[in-house]
Amino acid sequence: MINKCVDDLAAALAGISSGASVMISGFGNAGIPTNLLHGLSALGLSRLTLILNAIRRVNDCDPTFFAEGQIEHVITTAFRGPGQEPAAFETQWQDGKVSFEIVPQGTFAERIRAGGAGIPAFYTPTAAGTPLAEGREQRDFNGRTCVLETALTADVALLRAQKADRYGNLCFRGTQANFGAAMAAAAELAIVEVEEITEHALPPEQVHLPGIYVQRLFQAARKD
Amino acid sequence: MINKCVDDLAAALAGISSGASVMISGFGNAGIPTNLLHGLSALGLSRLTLILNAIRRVNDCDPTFFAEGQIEHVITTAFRGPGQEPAAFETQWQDGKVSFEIVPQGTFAERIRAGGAGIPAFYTPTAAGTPLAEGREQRDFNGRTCVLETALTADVALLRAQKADRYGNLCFRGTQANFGAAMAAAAELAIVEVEEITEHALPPEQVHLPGIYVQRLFQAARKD
Amino acid sequence: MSKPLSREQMAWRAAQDLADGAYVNLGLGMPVLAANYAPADRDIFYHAENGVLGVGPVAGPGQEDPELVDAGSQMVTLRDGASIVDSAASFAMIRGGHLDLTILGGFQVAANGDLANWDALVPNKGPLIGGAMDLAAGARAVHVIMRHTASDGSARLVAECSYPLTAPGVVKRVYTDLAVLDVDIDGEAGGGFVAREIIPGLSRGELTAATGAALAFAPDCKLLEAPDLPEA
Amino acid sequence: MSKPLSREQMAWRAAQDLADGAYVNLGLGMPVLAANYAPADRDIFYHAENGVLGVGPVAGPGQEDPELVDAGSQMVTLRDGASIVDSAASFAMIRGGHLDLTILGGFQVAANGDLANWDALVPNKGPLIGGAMDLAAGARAVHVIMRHTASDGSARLVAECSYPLTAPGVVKRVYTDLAVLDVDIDGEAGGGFVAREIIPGLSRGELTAATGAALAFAPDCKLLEAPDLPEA
Repeated sequence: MINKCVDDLAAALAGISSGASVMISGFGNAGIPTNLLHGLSALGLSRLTLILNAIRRVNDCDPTFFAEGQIEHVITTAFRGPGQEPAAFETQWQDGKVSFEIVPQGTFAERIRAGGAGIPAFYTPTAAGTPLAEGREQRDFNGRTCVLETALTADVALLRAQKADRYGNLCFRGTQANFGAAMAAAAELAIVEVEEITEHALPPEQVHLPGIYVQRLFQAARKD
Repeated sequence: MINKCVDDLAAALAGISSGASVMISGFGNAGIPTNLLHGLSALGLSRLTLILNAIRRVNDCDPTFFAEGQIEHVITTAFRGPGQEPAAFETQWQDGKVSFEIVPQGTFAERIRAGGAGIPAFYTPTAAGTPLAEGREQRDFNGRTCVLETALTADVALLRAQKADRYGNLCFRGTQANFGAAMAAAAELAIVEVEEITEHALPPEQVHLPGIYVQRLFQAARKD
Repeated sequence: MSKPLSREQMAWRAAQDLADGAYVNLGLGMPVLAANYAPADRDIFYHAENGVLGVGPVAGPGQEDPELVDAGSQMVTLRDGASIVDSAASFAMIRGGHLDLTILGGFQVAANGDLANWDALVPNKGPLIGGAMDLAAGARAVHVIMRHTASDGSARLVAECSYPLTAPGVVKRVYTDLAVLDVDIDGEAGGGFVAREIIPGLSRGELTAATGAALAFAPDCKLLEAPDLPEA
Repeated sequence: MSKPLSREQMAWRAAQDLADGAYVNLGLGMPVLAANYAPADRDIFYHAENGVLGVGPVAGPGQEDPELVDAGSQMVTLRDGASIVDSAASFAMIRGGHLDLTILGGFQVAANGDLANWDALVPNKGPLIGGAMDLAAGARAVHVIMRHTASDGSARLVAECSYPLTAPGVVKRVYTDLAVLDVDIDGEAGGGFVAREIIPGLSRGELTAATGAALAFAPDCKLLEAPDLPEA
């Protein structure tokens, strides 16, 4: 019998090792898997690559991630902390301890979608004619210059949903899906914290993400 | 006040002209907009390009389309009629009156999705190493040969849904979405026949296709 | 003596151009204020790039849901007919040219329509790009709201952007605290900016002096008169 | 005297290899029959490329919904835990390598794993490709069910396909009416096909003669014994 539920945080995160690439969902505070994030930070791993929309959200949620220098590389649309003073990760970047790749948000989302959809590369008009396209492969389609972008995949994806059934089918609430839906498909191991695991299967036409994309489910109340 | 409903079939199809490219949804009998198809055929246009999964479904639904030679070109995953004898469109092809492009179904779906998503071209492993890739641009990614495919767009998309609200938001029933969801986004003018136009707006989290992709709604019972 | 428009007045002016039935994305800062001032007879769908089509007013007490936010991470409500998609689908909507308009903030706009609004080259801080490049490249029309000059008095409407570009040749209209200006991309007015409206009391010479690129005045250039508005 | 397997028996044998918890796409014809013979202790999700994940039994009287069909356009039901997506998302699932297995029909399979199953070069008929190329290129494993030889007696397990390819080098296992054979892609058995099971009464020499490419026999090559099954 298929049952993707695990009993506790330790089981949810079992097997993630140093050097792993980890996609983390969340836009604003919606869809951020804070329970999983705290758990991952507590594992004390090193040389992680984080792939997420805005690095400051992880920093806000669990600053020990950066205080302890667990992160080696970040792929993100926003490598900036709040306020005028540099955040810990900005200092580490300037000290050469953390590197990053900055990606326009739509290209970021599409690269992850491509990773899950078996599309190794695609062309997009976004960023053509800007410094982000310098030194990159460009090509004109229908008279418009486009940039070649490659798929993003990862070892692990961490996301949050409102409801799941034991098959791993997910329903998101509000804007909780954001990057998580695509990340689950792009990662080898998708781990989901959910508010509620339903007794019965979710109605087929109301499933937002099919269970095929989910490997582990962990029930946990939202934590801000 | 936004209201995408039109009163009758004539209004739904108004403005489509000879030479237009028309995407038509449907897989098996699910999601085929038969009312719109009969209406389009009755317009008596010429030089149409049809973009659809299987040409025989149109032929089954309204053979006058091909009897009258309205079609010039077909982009499809299946240019084959039932049985051993050639169908009308197969004869027209052999007589040089109709041309076609044959596309693997997943590439067909992805090219339409790309058309609606502003991705002019992408690489896919599908068809690499087969006769369909001969003479095509190919390239290796991660040690795997891939084929360059370009987006498909069209002047018009015809599709069928179960429910719509006046904003054009759609809910599909069963496997009705199939190619229609992507086709609506890839066409300049998406025309939808729906079983029911609801008095109230559809619940936001249950909308399968946002109304931004729909230009005209036409209420019509399913016709087989 | 002229009085530059307030943030709210600039947003109000931009809002007057929102078309009935339009799908519109409003950037952070002044652009998002425009939703407060859209004329009552316009039925508009506001898009937020994190996946909302049909953003409603900011959530009031008792309405807040931390799992429902707009692109500025504010807790919001939904309008009638709203729908929600994931980020990949939301940017497909943007990139695919389905939005009629985006209104963005800007650091600089050049006379050829180039936009620079993502990297102000702040020392010791990392870059923040978000969805600006996708919106600028993808929306059918790009309008910009920004002050006419920088705090040091230097021009922000320029012959060529000195800040890194967000997208080349995309801006159609700029709303500043001094004027409404179109970008003459087609060269009908000889290239450069074309002032459509100018605030009362400001001379054409003063506007020209505050503009760092060729500036023409539309034959029907009007006074830009905005109502008094409380701070939003 | 040997008795070749029936269609149902070939499908039955293929079904015995379906893993518990697997996501599986079954092609038209014999492959789709395999769902009838999966062992009862296996919890399997059948995928249909028109968008169903969790196809259930064919719809009985009163259950038919013309808007709910499988990839063979048959009206079907859904299993517990099923979900439905559109075609673009469904093929993203296939192409992205999320299906554990696809079982397809075949015209020819070559000793290097090449598959030809879409174009039998029928005169006066147009081509029909459907989702075969995407499935063959995208699924993590490709198994094929087909008769061992063509109706004219010619080999269908060949050194090189003469029919147009569906995908190169993808087939892992072939179920025929005479044998179960693996493709020795890694060359562990010297390349070619490796017979894992052979029907009772058929000699190794007879199987070799019916096979148009190098054929080895696994050290533990077993008898392929299928139950009697009514026609499906």
